[in-house]
Amino acid sequence: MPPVLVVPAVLGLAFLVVPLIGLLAKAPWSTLPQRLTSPEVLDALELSLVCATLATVLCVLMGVPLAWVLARGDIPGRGFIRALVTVPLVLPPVVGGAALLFALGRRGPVGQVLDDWFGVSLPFTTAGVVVAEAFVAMPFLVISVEGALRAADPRFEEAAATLGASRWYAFRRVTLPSVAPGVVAGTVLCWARALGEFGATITFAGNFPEKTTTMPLAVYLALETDPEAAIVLSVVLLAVSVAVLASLRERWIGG
Amino acid sequence: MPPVLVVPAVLGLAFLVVPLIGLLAKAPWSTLPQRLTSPEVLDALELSLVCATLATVLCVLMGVPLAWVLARGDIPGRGFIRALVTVPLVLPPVVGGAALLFALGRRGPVGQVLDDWFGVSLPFTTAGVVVAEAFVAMPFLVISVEGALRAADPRFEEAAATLGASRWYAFRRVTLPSVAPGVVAGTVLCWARALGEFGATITFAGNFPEKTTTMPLAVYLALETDPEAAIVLSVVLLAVSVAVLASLRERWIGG
Amino acid sequence: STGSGGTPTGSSAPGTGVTGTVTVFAAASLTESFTRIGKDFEAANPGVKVTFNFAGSSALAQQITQGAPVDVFASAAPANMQQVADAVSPTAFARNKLEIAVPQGNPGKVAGLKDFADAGKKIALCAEQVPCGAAAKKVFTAAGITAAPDTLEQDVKAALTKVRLGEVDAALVYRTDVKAAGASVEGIEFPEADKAVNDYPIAALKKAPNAKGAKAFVDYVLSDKGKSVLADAGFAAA
Amino acid sequence: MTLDAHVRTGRGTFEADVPLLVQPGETVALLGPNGAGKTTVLRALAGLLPLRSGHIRLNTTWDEPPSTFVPPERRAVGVVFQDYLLFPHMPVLENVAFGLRARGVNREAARRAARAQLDAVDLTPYADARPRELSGGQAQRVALARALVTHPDLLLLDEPLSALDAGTRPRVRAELGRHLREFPGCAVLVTHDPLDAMVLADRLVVVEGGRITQSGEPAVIARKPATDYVAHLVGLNLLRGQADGTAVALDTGGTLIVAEPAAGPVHAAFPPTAISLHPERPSGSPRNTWEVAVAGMEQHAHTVRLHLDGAPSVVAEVTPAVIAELGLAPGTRVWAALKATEIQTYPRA
Amino acid sequence: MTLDAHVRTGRGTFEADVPLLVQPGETVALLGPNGAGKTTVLRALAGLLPLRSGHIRLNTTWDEPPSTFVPPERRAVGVVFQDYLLFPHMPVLENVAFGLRARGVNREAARRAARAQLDAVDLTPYADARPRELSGGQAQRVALARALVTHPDLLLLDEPLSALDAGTRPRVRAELGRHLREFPGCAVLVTHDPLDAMVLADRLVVVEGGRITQSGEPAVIARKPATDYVAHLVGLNLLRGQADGTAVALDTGGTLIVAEPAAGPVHAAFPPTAISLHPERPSGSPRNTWEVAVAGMEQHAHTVRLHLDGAPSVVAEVTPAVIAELGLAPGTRVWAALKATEIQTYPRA
Ligand SMILES: Nc1ncnc2c1ncn2[C@@H]1O[C@H](COP(=O)(O)OP(=O)(O)OP(=O)(O)O)[C@@H](O)[C@H]1O
Ligand SMILES: Nc1ncnc2c1ncn2[C@@H]1O[C@H](COP(=O)(O)OP(=O)(O)OP(=O)(O)O)[C@@H](O)[C@H]1O
Ligand code: MOO
Ligand SMILES: [Mg+2]
Ligand SMILES: [Mg+2]
Repeated sequence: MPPVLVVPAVLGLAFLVVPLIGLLAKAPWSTLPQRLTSPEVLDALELSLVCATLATVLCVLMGVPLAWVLARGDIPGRGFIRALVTVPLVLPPVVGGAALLFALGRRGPVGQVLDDWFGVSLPFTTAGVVVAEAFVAMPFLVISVEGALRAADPRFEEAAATLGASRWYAFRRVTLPSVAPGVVAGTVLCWARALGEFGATITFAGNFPEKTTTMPLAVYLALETDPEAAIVLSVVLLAVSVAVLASLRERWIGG
Repeated sequence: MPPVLVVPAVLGLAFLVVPLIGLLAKAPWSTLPQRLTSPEVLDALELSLVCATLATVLCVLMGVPLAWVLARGDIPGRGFIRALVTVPLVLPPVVGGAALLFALGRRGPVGQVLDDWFGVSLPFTTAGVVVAEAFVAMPFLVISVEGALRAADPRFEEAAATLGASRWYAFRRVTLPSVAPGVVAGTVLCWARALGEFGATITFAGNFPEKTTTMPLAVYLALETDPEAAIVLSVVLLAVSVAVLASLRERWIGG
Repeated sequence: STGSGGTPTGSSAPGTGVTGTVTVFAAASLTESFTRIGKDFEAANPGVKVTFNFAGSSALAQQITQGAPVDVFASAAPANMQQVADAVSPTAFARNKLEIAVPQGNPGKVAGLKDFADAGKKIALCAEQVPCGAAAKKVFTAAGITAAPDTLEQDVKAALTKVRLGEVDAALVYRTDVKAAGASVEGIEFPEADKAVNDYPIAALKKAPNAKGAKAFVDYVLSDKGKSVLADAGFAAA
Repeated sequence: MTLDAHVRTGRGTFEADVPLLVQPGETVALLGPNGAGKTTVLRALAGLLPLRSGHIRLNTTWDEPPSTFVPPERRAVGVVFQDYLLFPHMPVLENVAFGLRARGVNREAARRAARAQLDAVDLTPYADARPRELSGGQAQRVALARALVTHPDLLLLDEPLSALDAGTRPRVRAELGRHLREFPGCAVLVTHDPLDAMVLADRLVVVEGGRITQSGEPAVIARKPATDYVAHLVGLNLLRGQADGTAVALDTGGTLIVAEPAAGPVHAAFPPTAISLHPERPSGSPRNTWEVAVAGMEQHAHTVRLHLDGAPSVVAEVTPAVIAELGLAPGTRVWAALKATEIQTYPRA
Repeated sequence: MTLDAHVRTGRGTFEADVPLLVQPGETVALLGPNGAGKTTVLRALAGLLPLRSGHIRLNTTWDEPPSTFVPPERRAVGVVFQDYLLFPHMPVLENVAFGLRARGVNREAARRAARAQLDAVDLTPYADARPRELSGGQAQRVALARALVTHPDLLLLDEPLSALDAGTRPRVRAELGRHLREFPGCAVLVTHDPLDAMVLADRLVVVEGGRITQSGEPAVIARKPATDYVAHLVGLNLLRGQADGTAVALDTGGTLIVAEPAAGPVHAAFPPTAISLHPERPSGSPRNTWEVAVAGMEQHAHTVRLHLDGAPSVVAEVTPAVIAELGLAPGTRVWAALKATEIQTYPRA
C-alpha cells in the first residue's frame, strides 16, 4: 500500500483514537463494575439503544426513498431540496430541538393537530426522543445514500425496466442491493448520530429518567455532578456502540 | 415515479422542513436587518465558515485515505478499526471535547509534547476550534467515503494497475473520480457537521469572541437571554449553509 | 378531607392529601440536592412519585413556555423564572455565591481576584448570558477590575471542568461547585463575592396538572429538611 | 402484433433515422459497422431512449413524441445487452427468473422456468453462481436466458452470441433459432456475424451512419448487395430445403449433397467462393455439380461476383482471370461444382 | 525476455494448471471453450490473481509462491480486458494516454502517442468522447489502443476483436498483427476466432477445463487436431509465402494464385473444405491445381480429413462418399484444386 495513503490514514486514525485513549485513561476503572450495574445506567442505556434504533428505522423508511428521489428523480429545484435536507446538520442541535418544539410542541401548528386529532403529544415523551433523534440523524442517511446512488451504474435499473420491473420493484431488487454498502454506511452514521444526540433531545423531549434520559443526557448531568461517572457512562456508550457496529457491519456488508 | 417511494420521500422531506418553517415563523423579521449587520454576527459567521472549511480540508486529507485503507486494504481487525472510527459519532460532543482536552490539553500527553517541542497550545485558540470540529466531523467523511468505495467496482483499479499505475496513482486518477459523488456527499456531511458543531468546540477550544466563538456558540448563548436573537443567528447560519451547499454541490457533481 | 380525594394510583399521605406524580423542572446545578430531596419527599408522602427534568434553567423556561406539563420550576436565576409567565409567586429557596476555583496545588499561583486581570494567566469565566457570568460581571465592576479571560463558558460546570483539567489557572464558579468538585479543585474566597449573590427561585405553576403536589413539594423544599440538604451541597440559606 | 417503428432519435451529435416494420413471428437482423447506430435503435425500441420524432407501435403506441411515451417496464420487451448487464448481486438463477418475478410470477414457478431456460443454454451447473464468477461466454448465455424466459412480444438482441466459443455457438444459435421460430412476437437482432444474421433472421436491415442502406431477405441481399460493406458482410448463399440424410431437396429446385446428415426443413449455407466453375461436368470430390447460366456479373475490388441461374440459383465469386479463361458472359452456360463439406446446414422452423 | 510460466491457480472451485513458454517476439493464442480458464490464465499472468503454486518469470521472477509476488503495476504488462474496463470518467484520449502518464511520461508526449494510437484504430474523431458515448466496437478499439500504447514486455489480449464489425475487423487485425510482429515482447492472445488465432499467433495453446489439451504451430495443429473441438476450431490451412501480385510463392514449395494482390511475406489461409480432389487435372475456375499424394486419413463425425503431401502439403475435408468414389487410400495420387477466391492472405513480418 502506498505510504502517501497509509501515512495520512494512520494519522487520521490516530487523531480519532488518541482522544479516546485519553478518555479511557481517565476512566475510574476500579469502581467501574459497580457503577455499570446501577439501574440508572442500564435504564439509560436501554432507552438509548431502543430510541436510536427506532429513529434509525424511521430514517431509513423515509430517508432512503428521499435519497432515491433526489438521485434519480427528474425534479425541479433539486439542488435546493438537497440543500434543505442538509440544514438540520448545520443547525445547532439545541436550536433544532427548539424548532421541533415550535412545530410539534403543544402550541405548534402540527403539534396541535396531532393532539386534537390523535391525542398524541410528542414533547417530553419517549416518542419525542425518537422524533428528535430522527430529525437530527436523517440528513446523514439521506446524503450518504444519495451519494451512493449517484455513484451506482443506472444501466442496471434500465436492464431491470426492460425485464418488466416497475421502478419500485427495480429499486427494491436491483438498486438497493447494489448500493448496499452505501446504505449500510448511511444507516451506521444515522444510528450513531442518533445514539449520541443530546441537544435536540433535551430541548424537545426533556430529561426525564427512564422516559427521555438517554445516555448522552445522563452523561451531561453526570458531568455537572460527578465527572468520573460521566466518563464511565461515555465509555459504556462507546463500548456498546463499538460492539454493535463491529458485529453488525461485517455481517451486513458480507451479505 | 412509484408512489411507494414518493410518499415516504415527501413525508421525510416534510419531517425535515416543517421544523425549519416553525423556526422561520418565529424569527423576528422586522429587526432582522439591523441584527444581521452587527459585527458580532459577522465575526462569528466568518469564523464559522473558515473553521468548518479548514476542518473539512483536514478531514478530507486524512479521512479519504483512511476510508480507502478500510475499504481496500487487507488489514486484520478491520471491523474493529471501522467501529473505532465510528466512535466519535456516538460520543456526546461535550465528552468528545473533554476527551480532546485529556489528550491535547495542557496536561494531556500529546498536548504537552506539542507545547514543549513546537510551542503550540490548542485549547482556547482558533486552531483548537478546527481540531474539535475535525474530530467530530471526520467520521462522517470516512464512513460515507468508505461506503462509496465499497460500492465501486474494483476492476477499474485492476485495469489501472496493469497499465503501470501505482496504487496511489490509481487512487488519484481512477478510484477517487469514480466515487466522486460519495466523496462529495461525505464532504458535505463533514462540512455541515463541522459548521453546526457546538459541544466539542466550546469544551476544547472555549468561547472567546473573534477567536473561538463560532455561530453555534453564539446561538447557544443567545438562547439563554434572547431567544429571538438565537433564532436570527440560526436562520443566518442556515441561509448561508444552504446557499453554499446548493451552489457548490451541483457544480462539483456536474464536474 | 384527609385521604378522601385519593386517586386510583395510590394512597394519599396523611396530612397533605398529595397523590400521583409531581413533575419538577429543576436547574442542572440542583441535580444532586433535588434528587435527594425528591427521595425524601417520596418517603414522607407514600404513593407519591416525583419526576425530575434537569437541564439548563433557560432551556427549562423555554420548555415551560412551549406548554410542557410541569408542576414545579426551580431555576438557578430569577431572570429565567421571570420568563415563565404563569409561575405562582416564586420564592427564593437558596443562594449561591462565587468563589475562585484553581486546580489542585494552585499551579498558576492565583492569589485573588486581581490576578484575573493578568493576561499571562489562563482564565475561564462564564459567559455574560448565563447567571454565573452575570454575577462575575457584577463582582468585577465592584472590584474595579478589568478581567482578561481566555474563554467565556456556556455554564458554570464547563468553567469548572477547565479548572479540574488544569487547562486554566483560575475560574469564577459557585461555591457549591467547588464543594462538589472535591479534592481536584481548590477554592479561594474573596470579599467582593457578596456583591453578587445569586438567588435560586422556586415556584409552582398556575397550570400545574398536580397543583396539590406542586404546593407540597415547594413547601418541602422550603422546609428545614429541604434546607439542610441544600446546605450540605454548599448552598446558603435564602 | 406488428412492430411498426420509425426511430428518429440520437445520442450526443449522433442521429439515427431508421424505419422498421417487423411482422409477427419475423426476425429482423440489424447489421452495420461499429458506431452505425444499431444499439441506439435497440435502446429506442426498448424505451431506454425516447424518440425525437417518428413513432414506435406494437399493439398500441409505445412512443410518439410529443404525446405518448410508454416506459420500458410497460413494454413487453426482452433485451440482451451488448455487455450483458447481469445483476451482480443475484445468483444466476435469480437473474434469469427476474423478469418473471417482476411480472408477478410466483417464486417457485419462476425458478422452474428459469432453470429450464438455463438448461437450454447449457448452464445448469452455474445456477447458484454469481455473475462475477462466470466467464465472458457464460455471462452472455445467462443474459440470453434472462431475456428469453419472459416470452416478450418484442425481443431485442444486441450481439447475443459474440462471446461464445466456436463449440458452443452452433448449439446456442440453434436453440435461439428454435426459440425465435416458435415465438409469435417480433425480434430484432444485432450481429456482426453474417452467418448468425442469415440463419436467424428472415430479413436483414443494413444500417450505416444512422441510416438504412439496404434491407431485404438474406438471399436477395446476398445476391444484390448495395454496397461493398454489405457484399463483404452477407456474402453467403442461403438456400432452404428439406433434408433427408445427406441429401437436401431445395425449395427452389435441385438437390444438394451435404456432409452432415439432417432431417426436416433446413437452411443450407455456403460462401460464393465455394462455387467453382467448369466448362464441362467435373469429376472428382465435389458432390454437387449442376449446370448454370450466367445471369449477371459484378466487378468488385479484386474479384467478380457471378449470379448464376440454375437449380439452385447461386452467387459465385471468382477471379477475373476465370472470366477470361472460361469466356464467361451473360448467358454462358457452365457447370457449377460445390463440395458437400463446404455446405453448413441449420435446422429451420 | 522469455515468458516462462506455469500457472497453477483457481477461482472458486475452478482450477487451472497451464504451463506456458513464450519466446521474445512470439505470440501465443489461447483457445478453448467458454469457461475453459483462458481469462483466468491471463489474470494470473497480469498479476491480478496470485498463483497457488507454479511460477511466472519474465526477465525476473514475477510470481512464485510462497516467496515472490510482483504486483501488476510493476509487471510490464498490457491487458485488453474482455469487457474493456475503460475508465468511465476520462475522455477516450486520456484513457489511452493513461498507461504512459502512469509511467511518468509527460502530458504532452503521452497525448501525442495516444493520439497516434487512436489513429491506428480509426478513432481519432472520438478522442474527446467519454467511454459511455462509444459503441461496443469503438470501446473495444479504445481498449486495444490503451494496452498497446505502452509497448509492454508482455501483452495480454482477451478477445480483443470480438466486438468489431466485419468491415473494421480485418483492418484492426492487420494493425494488431503489425504491432505484434514489430514489438519484441511476448504476447498471449485469447480468441474464439480461428482466423485471428492462425493469423496473429505463432503458436496455439488449446485449453479445455483448465488443462492444455494441445499446443503447437497453427499449421501443425490444423493438420493433427487432438480433439474434435480443436479440429472444429482450427480447421484452416495456413501457409507462408512471398506474394508478388496475385501469385504467392510458398516457403514450402509450390505457388498459389490468390484473388487479392499483395507484395512481400504473407500468410495464405483457406479451409480444408476448400480443397476439392479430382482423378485428373481439372479444368475450370479453380486457379490452383496440383498433384498430391494421400498421406493419411482421419474419420470425423461425418467427414474425413485427408493429409495430402505435395507442393504445398495441405489438409482437405471431404465426405466419406468421395473416398469410395475416388478409391482414396494412403499413397493414392490425385489432383487437388483450390479456387483463388477461397484463399485469404494476410501480411506477415
Ligand atoms: N451516450 C452517448 N452520447 C453521445 N454519443 C453516443 C452515446 N452513445 C453512443 N454514441 C454514439 O452514437 C453512435 C452510435 O452508437 P451505437 O452504440 O448505436 O453503435 P452500434 O451500431 O451499436 O455499434 P457497435 O457495433 O460498435 O456496437 C456512435 O458513434 C457512438 O459514438
Ligand atoms: N470469481 C470467480 N469465482 C468462482 N469461479 C469463477 C470466478 N471467475 C471465473 N470462475 C469460473 O472459472 C472458470 C474459468 O473462467 P474463465 O473466465 O477463465 O473462462 P474463459 O476461458 O475466459 O471463458 P470465456 O471464453 O467464456 O471468456 C469458469 O467456469 C468460471 O465460471
Ligand atoms: O444551573 Mo445553570 O441554569 O446550568 O447555570
Ligand atoms: Mg452496439
Ligand atoms: Mg474469458
